[in-house]
Amino acid sequence: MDLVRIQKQDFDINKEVELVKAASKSIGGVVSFLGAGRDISKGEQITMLDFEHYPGMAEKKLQEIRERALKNFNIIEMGIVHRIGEIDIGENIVLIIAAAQHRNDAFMACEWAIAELKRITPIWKRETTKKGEVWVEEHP
Amino acid sequence: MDLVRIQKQDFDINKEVELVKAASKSIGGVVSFLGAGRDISKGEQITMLDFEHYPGMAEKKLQEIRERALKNFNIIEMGIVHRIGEIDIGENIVLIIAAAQHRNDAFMACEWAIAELKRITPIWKRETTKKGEVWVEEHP
Amino acid sequence: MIKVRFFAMLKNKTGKEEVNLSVPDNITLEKLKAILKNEFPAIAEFIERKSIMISVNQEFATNTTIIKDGDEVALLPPFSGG
Amino acid sequence: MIKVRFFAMLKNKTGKEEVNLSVPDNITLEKLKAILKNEFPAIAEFIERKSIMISVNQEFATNTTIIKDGDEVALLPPFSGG
Repeated sequence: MDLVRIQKQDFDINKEVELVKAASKSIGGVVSFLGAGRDISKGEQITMLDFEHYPGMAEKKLQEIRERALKNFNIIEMGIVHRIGEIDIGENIVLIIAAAQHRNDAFMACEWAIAELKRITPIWKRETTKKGEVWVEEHP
Repeated sequence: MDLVRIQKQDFDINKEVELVKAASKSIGGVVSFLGAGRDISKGEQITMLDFEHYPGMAEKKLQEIRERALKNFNIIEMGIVHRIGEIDIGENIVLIIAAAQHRNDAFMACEWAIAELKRITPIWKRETTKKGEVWVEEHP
Repeated sequence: MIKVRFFAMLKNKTGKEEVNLSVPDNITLEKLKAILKNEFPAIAEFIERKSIMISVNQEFATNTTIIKDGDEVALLPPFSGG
Repeated sequence: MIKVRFFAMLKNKTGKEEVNLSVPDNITLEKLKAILKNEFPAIAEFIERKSIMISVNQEFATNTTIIKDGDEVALLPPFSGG
């Protein structure tokens, strides 16, 4: 299984963490960010989410984030999984795992990676509310 | 299952995350810190770890950390599980999960909680190396 | 001939996922944008806005990027992954 | 009578997990520390060191904390959990 993936199906956090931890016995701290589907966005009740991506480019950007994280932070390994397609409220959307000898490096790399993912990865969220379906513009 | 526990057996990260996420459908960001047994400490090869705790007081301190995190950070829920007894290299030691509407709050609370756990929780680690067994003094 | 791809709200606005377009060879992205605004008036204002990014062959491009025959150009509305 | 508990390296040094000790009632922790140093010379230097914390009834205590009959006092070497 690849450390960086975009997929329709849900992921198993235990398995993803094991995959990252398998990189080295020197890993002492593993920091994970899990994004989940919230029920409310800007005051609107959300009933369903739908994610679209630019196949090829989105995967490439996630790979690039992993490689830059490994280069710029003192971490041992990083895994990134993002789901696409329909996602219910409460379900998992994205998982970023940063593993390091020491926890501070893992925290910094994980926090950077999710911010960078939102900034450069061509993935779009459509929210379904009572008023209809809206493509979200996080950075208008 | 309690959100804050000390136990001998390993934990299932999926289940612990589900337990924390069950608190609210408004959770959008879940940050976890997982501590694992490293193979090397201060240049020494470690073959085994053994954790001892002060029963009663250690649990109370972890509860206190959760309550202070809920009060001082904009998070929705927090779970803390720490293992005791013999732990092999690579195995899970501790898991702290912070869930919030927004990720920044979850990152801050999780990072604070693991630092505070190390500071105030009466738990002690004994490392077995080729030279014998040593109680670790992280803050000499 | 280049391929132009539309994502998310831009796909809705144009009613298209991708279009093959004949354009002069080796033009800049700046010139291509003017062509696209004429070709797809429904999204002209989005192409104007800075929040829309454009990729060429799956890499972010700038106004000076040269568009060659066979290139894949994609119009990317603000990302909202994560 | 109070109960004194030892953990981790202090348990190794004293060879004891817990001890019941007769001490004057309502003394300060500062005075109790002097008694403990006499009673357990093997760990006298650890009691002196600031890195050792002492809890009374499972709460962190200071030199001015009053020790009462039936209290549980624990000697806590530097923590290394997490």
